[in-house]
Parts: sequence; structure tokens; C-alpha cells
Amino acid sequence: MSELTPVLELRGISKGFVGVQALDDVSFELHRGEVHILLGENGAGKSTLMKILCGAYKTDAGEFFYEGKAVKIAKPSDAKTYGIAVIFQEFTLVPHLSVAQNIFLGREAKGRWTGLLDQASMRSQAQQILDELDMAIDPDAELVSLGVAQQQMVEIAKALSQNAQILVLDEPTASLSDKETAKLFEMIAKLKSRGVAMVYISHRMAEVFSIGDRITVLRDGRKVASRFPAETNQDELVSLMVGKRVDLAYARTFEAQASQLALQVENLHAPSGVKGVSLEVRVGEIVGLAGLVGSGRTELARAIFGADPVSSGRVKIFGQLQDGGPLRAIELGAALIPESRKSQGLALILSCAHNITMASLKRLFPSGWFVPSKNLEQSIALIKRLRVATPGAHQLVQFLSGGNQQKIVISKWLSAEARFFIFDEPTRGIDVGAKAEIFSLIDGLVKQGAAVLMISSELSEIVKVCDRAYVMRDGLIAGELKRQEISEESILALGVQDARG
Amino acid sequence: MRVADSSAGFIRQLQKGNSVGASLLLLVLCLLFTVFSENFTSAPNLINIVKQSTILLLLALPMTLIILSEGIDLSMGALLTLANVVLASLVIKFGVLWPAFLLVLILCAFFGWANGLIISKLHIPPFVATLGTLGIAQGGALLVTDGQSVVGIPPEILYFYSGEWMGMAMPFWIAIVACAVFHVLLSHTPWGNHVIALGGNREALTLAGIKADWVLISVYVLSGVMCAIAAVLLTARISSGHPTAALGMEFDAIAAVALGGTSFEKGKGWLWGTVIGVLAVGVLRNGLNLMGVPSAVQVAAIGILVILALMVDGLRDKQND
Amino acid sequence: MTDHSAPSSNVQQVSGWSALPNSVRVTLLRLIALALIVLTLSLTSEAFLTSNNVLNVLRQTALLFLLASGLTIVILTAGLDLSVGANIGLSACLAATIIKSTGSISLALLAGMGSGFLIGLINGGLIAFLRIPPFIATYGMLWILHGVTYWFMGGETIHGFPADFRAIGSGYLWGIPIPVFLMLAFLLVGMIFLQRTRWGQDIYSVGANREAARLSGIPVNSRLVLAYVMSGLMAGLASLIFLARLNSAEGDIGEAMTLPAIAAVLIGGTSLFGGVGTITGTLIGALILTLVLNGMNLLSINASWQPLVTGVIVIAAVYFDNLSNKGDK
Amino acid sequence: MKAHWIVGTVLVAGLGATANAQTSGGEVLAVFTKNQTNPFFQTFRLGAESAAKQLNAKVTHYIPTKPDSIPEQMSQIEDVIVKKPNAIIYIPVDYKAMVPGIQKMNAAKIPVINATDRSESGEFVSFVGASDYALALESSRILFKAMGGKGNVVALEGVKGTLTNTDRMRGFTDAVKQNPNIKVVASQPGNYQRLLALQVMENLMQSNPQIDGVFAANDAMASGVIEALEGAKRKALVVGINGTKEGVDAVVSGKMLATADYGGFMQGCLSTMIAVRHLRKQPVPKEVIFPPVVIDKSNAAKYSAPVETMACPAWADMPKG
Repeated sequence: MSELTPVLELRGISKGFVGVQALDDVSFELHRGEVHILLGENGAGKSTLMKILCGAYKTDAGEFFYEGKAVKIAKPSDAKTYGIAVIFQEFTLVPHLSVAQNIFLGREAKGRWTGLLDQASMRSQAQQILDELDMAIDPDAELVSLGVAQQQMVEIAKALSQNAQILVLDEPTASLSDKETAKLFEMIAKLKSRGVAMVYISHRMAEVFSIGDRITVLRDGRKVASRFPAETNQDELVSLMVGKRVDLAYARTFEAQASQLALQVENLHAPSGVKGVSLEVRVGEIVGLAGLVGSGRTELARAIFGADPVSSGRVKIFGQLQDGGPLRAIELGAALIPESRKSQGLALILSCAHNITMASLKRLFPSGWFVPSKNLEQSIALIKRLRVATPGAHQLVQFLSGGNQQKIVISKWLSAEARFFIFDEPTRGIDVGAKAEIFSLIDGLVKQGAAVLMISSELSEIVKVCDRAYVMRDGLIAGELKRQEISEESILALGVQDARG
Repeated sequence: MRVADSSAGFIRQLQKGNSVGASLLLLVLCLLFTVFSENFTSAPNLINIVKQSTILLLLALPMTLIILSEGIDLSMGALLTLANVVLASLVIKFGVLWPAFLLVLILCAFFGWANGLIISKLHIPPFVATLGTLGIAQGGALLVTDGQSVVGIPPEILYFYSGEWMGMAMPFWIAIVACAVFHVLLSHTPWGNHVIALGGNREALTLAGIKADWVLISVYVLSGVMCAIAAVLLTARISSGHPTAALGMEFDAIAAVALGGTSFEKGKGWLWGTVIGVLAVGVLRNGLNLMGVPSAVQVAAIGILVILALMVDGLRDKQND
Repeated sequence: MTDHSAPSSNVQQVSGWSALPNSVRVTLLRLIALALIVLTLSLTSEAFLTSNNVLNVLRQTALLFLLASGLTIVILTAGLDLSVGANIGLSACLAATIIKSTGSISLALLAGMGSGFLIGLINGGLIAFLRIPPFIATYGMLWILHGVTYWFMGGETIHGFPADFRAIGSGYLWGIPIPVFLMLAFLLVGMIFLQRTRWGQDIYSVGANREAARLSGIPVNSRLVLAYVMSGLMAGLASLIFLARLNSAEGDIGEAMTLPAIAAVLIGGTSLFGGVGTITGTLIGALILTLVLNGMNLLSINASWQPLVTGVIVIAAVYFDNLSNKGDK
Repeated sequence: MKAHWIVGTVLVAGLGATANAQTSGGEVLAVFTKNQTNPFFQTFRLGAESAAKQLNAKVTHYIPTKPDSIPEQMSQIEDVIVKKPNAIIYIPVDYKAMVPGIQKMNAAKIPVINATDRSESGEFVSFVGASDYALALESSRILFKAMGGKGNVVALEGVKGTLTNTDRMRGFTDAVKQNPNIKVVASQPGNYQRLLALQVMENLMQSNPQIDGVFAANDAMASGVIEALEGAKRKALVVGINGTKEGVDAVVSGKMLATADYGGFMQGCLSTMIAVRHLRKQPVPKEVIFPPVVIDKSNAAKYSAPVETMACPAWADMPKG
């Protein structure tokens, strides 16, 4: 790295919200043609720093230097003038506009005097960018018709179309398949050669070391350290992130033997994308469900739980036929901890107590007569058992952290005395510290005679936690891995067979 | 290269079944009435339908944009009534239309601006804000006229409703121009994309460097402006100002927009669907009048039309979601 | 909203206004507003605090509240019911016809409630099973009900009912108008249903997050139908009180009540987005609205001001709610 | 008196048959009334149907789906003109706002009989109605006579700005002038609606402890007032106008002092007869104003027959103004 002046430098950046100091005196340098990895747990201030970079938030203190000159970045248009573009995890795309319209939102090409949209030039420019990134996407297609991965690509094309000099990528590979991730890395390399500076936010160690030129670690809003990849290793980075020496993830003792059959799925077909799946889960087991994005794992989980309609095949829970909707599954002792907590798992504007007993009112109050004090007792007992950090059972769930919200969802199912749990990406959006707690919780469930089917995109989690694992590909089971056969390579091998061919 | 973007758009929207319900019903109604009442398809009657639907159309067009931006405007009917009585009084005082129309235009634009302000800056949900301003406009109309209707409109104002130009009735031309302007605004200007983005993903708009609040306010100002234009037509039609002339018309406009396939969330909608919705209601009322169907049945028929159309769209959504 | 008095475990007490749970704040805010209005009115018009006027205000509030209470439950599910006014029209006319033909009051009460129940059932069916947006479904039903009432009544009015039937509308018990007792009964039923039954809790869950409720095993469709049936039933019951009160039935008897009822619910702090709101709030909302209109009558302010003032109150109520919730963010 | 009517009708039917059979029957008449809910218009429609049956003409009713909706009645006029009925019997929703509609009917050369509300302008074959002024004057006089010419009186007005309300209140105020020590303590609008009149009366009773008499501009408001009085356990003499069944019953039961017969049924009969006679080239009067007839305890029985059973009297017996 030559000692040129950095293309962008932030000095002494601080930003606080009501009672929370999100960023505290953070300085950060970015050089041309460099991929600067930003590592940190959720709540470490990464997303706040990003929002400041793109002008969405104003800073409480600190200065910005663009190529050495002091500048002001207070609103999105400022960021644009300095060629800063941010790609968020929640896409900033409009469902019912076309791809071209999305890419040029706010920068539409207009006829000089008419002020009307120059549809043709917008379409051709969009096509050109898409071709450059060799994405097979029709610029006229309505966004809502594209898959998640394609939408991610449009998001990136949108940033590049602003011939951004500085690109901020927030966990871009979270929902990309390996093929697409490889293509993304190629493009990053191309951009590096063009001198584009990139801030790359991720917590996937493999990525950190494969494309990172420099790594900065944030913890609790403060910059903890800056390293070159060569100088450091995974363990040191994690300890910097978490602050205390902790073994990487929760290591599970596998002594429990499987007994009663909890789930039997026979040749299940569902219009949502399940094409004939058979599997089983026994009490005392944590069975992993691995596979790439779009391989149908969530669809399978929702079909088993009765959330989506089933076209053929059979599902049995604890030996009884699951032929109804979620209510039937719950009666049979099943539980679904959905992928998106906020939109499917919780009622954010209601209290913890209300959420915890939402699925067990019939059991707690068979007569229909609701006793608030009993409801409160049940909630407080579970809040204590799962050590949920909340001022009280009346606190609205929207004010809890990601990890605590997930605990509330789990308490909901414990209150419903479920004995077969389907976890869909249980640790998404949860910081490393809380992840370990979630896993110990899951392990506790299994030890107390429950069965768990766990969907996860983190291969390391599957390896460390599961007794057995199924790998799905295109709506089918590609293969089953026994305990000793499970490894990141074996999962990838089954998951991406045709991709590699 | 595409031949004509809008025609492809038109067909693409139809294929997507955006407002199959309304188009189907419009077709069925036309066939039904052509058979059952001989002078339904006569030229004067068809012109009648267009003339009678124009005022509702002038409200339904901006209402489409408002609903596309995930808002709603309950104050339109009351604002149109206020504009009607103020326009009538001013026209009588000035003796000529234009200065009066200008003042009414400013009044309505200000009213729309106030709606937009209350919603964006005071963070009050559009339903509540416009329910409140509905009362304010309604009260204003009563206060201005003290309950009396305003009479003595100079005859040349009537030209806008009953006059003709190049063989077609004036309202017809006004309707055509309004549809064209709104089509261009919505599908051919950056502003149009911003309105859809406001409903689809407001965060995306702000991050694209556009002031979402201003887009929202501009939509409500446009709604006010259209009320002023509709007021000219209404005043010409009833040759007077009446303190309750158009109360409740906003609900008919919202129904026409929903009939046309514009949904209440996520900025999904189609301008021409609304035009079909307005025509469907106009044809129904006209046809039933021609057949001399008892009024009680007419009243129920409108409700059934709305529910039937939405059922068709509802079931279609169910299939493909 | 569950009760807010119980002890909580590891509590860092955040003192002051924002510590109170939201539902308490909403109610407190309105009680203050209510007190202010009563104070100003009693100072400005000597006729205000007379027992006659107080009873008069209570009776008028009762009529508005009976309609608004059913609506509250519907709005809690993030829905809307525009057909309540027309529901009253049809139910009242049905009941009136039955009283006139059979003379039996119990049958008439049954007919009124029955028709309200049926209308609610149809509304619920359209919204839950046919997935028609509530605004449009109930707007369509509004027209259909009017059509049926006009066809059924043919422009006639039915008037003159037996004294003991009319008592439920204009009679007194221990010096208090009977509709007030019915208002308290509706209040109690509403509170018990929402706070003390699991179906009430489900209503809040469905309103707050419909998909999460479904995935928690709550039969969302049947809860929605239940909400609209209750709204229809309460409108049916209210129509009987209207009938008794007016001693005659005509087509558009309840038509002018729909928007004020929605206003009362909004002023009462129930949010249109569902999941937040209480029946007591709606009662206070109805009281505030009626008091202001009564006050304007007593001060013989031109009647044209009434819609204007109602509009301002609706906006002000929701604005102050936003302010008081700002503390939480 | 009743028997005589029936004989008369038979005579006329016979006469009608032998009249020069230029258009001996089957005329199509369009009857426009204001709304579905006011019983007065229901009696008018029944009168028209009964007369049409006698003269074997055909009657179709056009009633706005939204009560008293000006734009809607305008649309109904435009639609009906397309069908070219032989004659139109027309009660305008608003006597000033509907002038363009009447001009359209005249332009279409369709004979129009104006009934109940005298329209401000437009050519009519004739006008049939009662004098609101005279009716109000008579019923107010009876009220004040019963009050012994002194005491506090309250007036419940109809819909502000309507012709009927202006004339009726003029009649009331003239009657007050003729009784110097009658004191009008309050005059508030009840919009001809029962519920509103009831609530207004309740409020007025608070601020006026002593009310001896109440003048209500129509029977519906009168019954609202009676309910309010009973609710507050107070006594007062009440008079109304229109002579609807409800009003007559109240007079019979003694709750109401008197009402004035607005003659809905008779106006329906006469205007239809005039229309048919005009079409059959028979002489018709230019204007028929029913003499004010007050219904009090003495003659109430005669008027309490249910409307359905009534039949139009013969042309000869009709009051010819």
C-alpha cells in the first residue's frame, strides 16, 4: 500500500442515539484500489458508520477528508458528489419499478428541454452495466419478478452506475450462492484494478482473508484495531471483535442418543418449491438442513409446519399425521422459529408477555377466560429461564436487541410446550456473543427431550452443532451426512454438485 | 427497440391481470345494456356517460397517485364542494371565470399542501389527516355560504360542461387531456417513478437523494389542483355553488381506483385501470337508469359491482402470491 | 394491552412520563383533554353543568359509543367498517317491521341483533376469505345494505312503538337514561372481551402482525370474522336503541353516524395500523366529541363550525399521541 | 266524501276512454323525486302511479341513489332524455342548481310538469304544488291561538337554503308578527331530520327552561321534538307540516296539536293527470296551488287512511287553483 493520501478519511467520528453511543471517536482511512474489511458484531456501530458514510445520518462530531481536503457529508446528495455508494443488506429497491428505473432512481436521464424520461437511453445504459457484470437480467423486468440473488446484483449495478469511486458493501454475500459469490469477487478485483476503494463489511472469515487488503475491527462503537491480513489470524480477529478470549463457537458434546421419531416426511411435494422430500428427525437430535440460497430449505420448513400449502406426500409429527395448518402442527407439538423474526416471528408493537403466550393461550386459558397475572407469571418465568435482557414483561418487543428478540420467539414456543423445533437461520442478525447462548439453548432443548431441525447458511454452525445433516439442492435432498461425515467440504460437495460440473 | 413503450406497457399490464376484474365487468355491463336497452349504444348516450364520469375521473386520477404512494385522501369530496361554492361566489363577483379560477386554484393547492404537511411533518397517518381536513373543508363550505346555494352564474361558464369543441363535448376533451397528462406524469417523468418509489420503498427514495417529503406533499398538492379543475366542471354542470354538492365523492373515487386494480400497499397500480374503474361505475349507473331499474336496486348494484370486481382481483392475487 | 401493575424482574426504572406503558399514557392524555373541555364549557355556559344537560350529553355519547365500540375491535385488527351506518338503518327497519306486525319486542330485539350479526358475518367473510381490502368490502356492503333497506322500506317510515320498547331509548332508570346503562354494558363487554379473554388477545395479535399470528397457530380468518361479527352485532344492538330513541324507523337512520364513530375511535387513541388501542379510549373519544358539539350548541355557535372543529380534534388527538410516544423511540 | 271519489273516478275513466283517442293510452311518464327516505316523496310517487293506472299511462321513477344528490339527478335527466319519455313530472333536488337540467329537457322538446318545489326558471306545462308560505302561516296561527296568543315559542328550521324552508320560515315569522306577545326564544336548523331535531331540541330545552310552543318545519322534525319533550318529561304544543301519516297519527293521538296537509298524494295524482291530459291535447291549468288545509283533531280521521288504499279523485273534483 503506497503512502498516498487516502481517498477518504474519517477522523474522530462520534454519533449517539437516545441513550446509546453508537460511534465514539472512530477514525478510518480508505485508499484507492483497496478492499478495507470492516469487522464487528451487530451493534458494534458498523451500520451506523455506513449510514454516516452515505449521508443518511449526521455525525455528532468528527471531520471528513476527501483526498486530503476537509469536506462535509451530511446528506445523501453530499455522499454522491464524492462518489460514495452504499449497498445495504435490506435492498433499497422499489418492487414495482423496472430494473432500469431502479438503477437510475433519482438520477433519471431526461430529455433536455422536455424534462421527460429518456426511457431508451436509460434502458441501454442499464443493459450496458448489466452486461459488464454479465448479469442475465432484462432491464425492463419489474423488480418484484426477480429472485433475491438477482435483486442483490441489481443493487450492486445501481451503485456502480453512479460510477462510484468509493463502494461500501454490507454483507453482500449473505444471500448469494457460491457461483454468484465467485462472480462478485471477480468484479471486486476488476473494480480494484480500476482504483475503486471499497469498504467490505462481513463476518465470514474466509472472505476476510481472501479479498481483504486491510482489516479494521469495531467493538461497542470504538475502533479496536487495524491489521493487514498477513499480520493476523481468525482467532485474534474474533477475540478483538468479542473483546474476551472465547473459543470460536459453541462446541457441543454429542452423547445423547436419538430415540422416539419426532418428524417423518415422506415424498413431500409443495407448490412453493419442494419436489419430493423424505427425511426424519428423532428426539434428542439436532438435524441440520444445509444447502445454498434458493435450494428450498425455508419452503420445506414452512410446508412441514403447514404455513404453506402441500400438494402431495405425507408429514407425521410424533407419529401423527400433520394434515392442517400451523394450528394443527402446534397441537402435535411442533414449533417454527422463522427466518425473518420481525415480519413473521414477533408482534413488535406488543409487549414481551403478549408475544410469549401468543401461541399458548388455548393451553393456558382453556376456558377462554384470560387472567393477566397468570399470563405475566408464565412470561416472567420464561424471561428468567432464557435470561432475556428486558426492563420488564411489559416492554414492547421492538425495543429489544436481535438476540433478545430471538429468545422471546423461543420462549413463545416453550410456553406452547413444543417438543419439535424447526429453527430457520436462528442466528441471523445476532452478534457472536449471543449466538453461543442461542446454541446452548438449543442444546438444552434437545437434552430435555426435544427434537430440532435447524436450517443454517453458516456451514461452521452445521458442522459444530448437528448430529446429522441433510443437504438440499433445487427442492430435493441431495444427500444425508452422518455425524462423522459432516464437514464444510462434504456439505458444499453435496450442495453445489452441478454448479462445479 | 420497442415500438411504443406505452402500448407495450398497456398490454403487459393487462397480461399481469392488473385490473381484470374491472375490465371484465365493464365488458359484461356494456354487452348487457346494449342488449337490454336499445338506446344505450346511441352516440348521445355514450357521450353522456363520459360527461357524467368526467368529474369523478378528475378526482380518481390524483387519488390513484395518492394510493400508489401508500396514502389516502378523504378530503377530496369536501374540498371539491368548498372549491365549488367559492368559485361560484367569485365568478358572480368578478363576472368572468379566470381570476376566480386562479384564486380557487391557489386555495385548493394550499389545501393539498396543508394535507401533505400534516402527513409528512406531523407524522399523522393519511387517513386521519384527511379525515380531519374533510371536516375543515366541509365546515368551510357551510360557513362561506351559510348553508345557502350560490346562484347567478354567468352563462358562458356553462360552456365547460355543456359546450362543444370540434364536435365533441368539452368534458370529453378535459378528460382526455387529464388522462394524457397523468399518464405522462406517472410513466414518463422522473417524478412518476418517485411517487411509485414513495409507496414501494420510501427508504430507497431518500437514499437516492430525493426528498421523500416533498414528493408526498407534491402528490397532495396535485390532488388539490385537480379539485379546483373539477370545481369548474361541477359549477358549470349545476350552474351554481351548493354547500353539499360533492360530499362523499372521495369514497366513489377510492372505489374506482381499487376497482381498477391499484392495491392499498407497495405502490402496485395502474392508471388506466382507474379509468376503466370510473367508466365501469358510469356505465352501470347509466345503463340502470335507461332500463328504468328501481333506485333501490341501483343502489345495491353499485355495491355488488365493487365487491365482484375486487373478488376477481382478490382470487387472482391468491393464485400468484 | 395487558395489565401494567405487576412487578418486573431486572428493572432499571426509567422514571417519568415515558416509563408509563403506552396504554396508560394514551388514556391519561385524554382524561386531561376531557377535564380541560369540561372546565372551559362549565365556565363559558351556565347551562352546561346542569343535571339535565349532563344526562343529555351522556345519552348522546351513549348512542355514538355503541357504534364506535364495535368499530374499535375491527380497527384493532388493522381493518375498517364503513357499513355500520347502513347496518343500523337495515336492522332498525327490520326490528320496526316485526314490532308493528307481531308486537313482540323480544322478537324485534332478536331480529335487530340477528341482522347485525349477519351483516358482520358477510363483511368478515368478504375480508377474511375473499381477501378484499376492508375499506372496499365494507364500502360495497354500505351500498348493498342501503339498497336492501330502500327496497324493503320503499320510502316509508314506521313510527309509534310500545312504551316499554321505547323505554330502552328514552326511558330513565334511577334518574339516568337507560342508553347510559347499555353504554356501560357495552364498555364492560368490550373491555372483558379484549382484556380478559384469549380471543381478545388474539385480536391484538392479528392486528399487530397478521403473519406472526398465523404462524403462532391463531386462526386468523376466524378471528377477523369474529371482529366484524362483533362490530355488526353491536351496530344491530345500537340500532334498537336508535329505534327506541327516535320512536320511528326510516332508511338512512344511522347514516350520519359512521364518520363521527370512526372519529371517536381515532380520538380515543386506537391506531389505524392495528394492535394498539382500548375500548375505554373510544369511550373517552366519544365523550370528547359529544361534549364539544354539545358545548357549541349551548353557546349557540353556528352549526356550520361543527364539522370543522371535529376535524381539528381528530388531527390534534393523534398528533399529541405521536408526541407522547416520541419519548419511547 | 269518500264514496263520491270512487264514483268520480269511474266516470273519468269512462270519459277518458271516449276522449278523442289521439294518443289513447300507453304514454310513458318519467317521475323525478328527491330521495328514497322522505315519506312525502313516497306518497307523491304513489299518487302518480295511481293516476297513471287510471289513465293507463306508464310511470317510471328516477330517484338519486344518494339522497338529494344534485350531480346524480343531473345525470338521471341526461340519461332519461336519451330515452325520450312522452312527458316528465319533475321535483328538482335544488330549485336553483337544476336549471341546466331543465334547459336540457326543454331543448329536447319534452313537456315538463314542475311539482312541489317551484324551479327558478325553465318552461313548464304547469306547476303543481302547495304554498309552503300559506301552510306555515296557517299552522303557526293555530299554534299561537292554542297558546292563547302569548308565551315562548321555538322554531325548528328545515335545510337552510332550500325553497321550502325559506317560504315556510317566512310564513312562521309573518304569523309571529300578527301575534305581538309571542316570543321566539330560539330558531335552529334540524335539516328536516328526526334525529338532528331531537338532539337540537334537547339542547334548546337546556338553555330555555320555559318553552310553550314549537313550530317544526316538517312532521319528521315535529316527532323528533315530541320524543325530546317526552324524554325530558316536559310539555309543549307542537305543530308540523306535510301531513304525512306519522304527523296525522301524532295529531290523532294528541301528541301533536296540528299539521298542515302538503298533499303529497294529491300533488302526485294531479301532476300526472295534467301530463296525460296535455299529451292528449286536453286543456290544463298553468298552475295549481293547493289551498292550505290544516289537520287537527277535528279532521284528522279523514286523513289517516293508509296511502296505499287511496285512489286519485276524478279530474273534475281536483282543486284547480
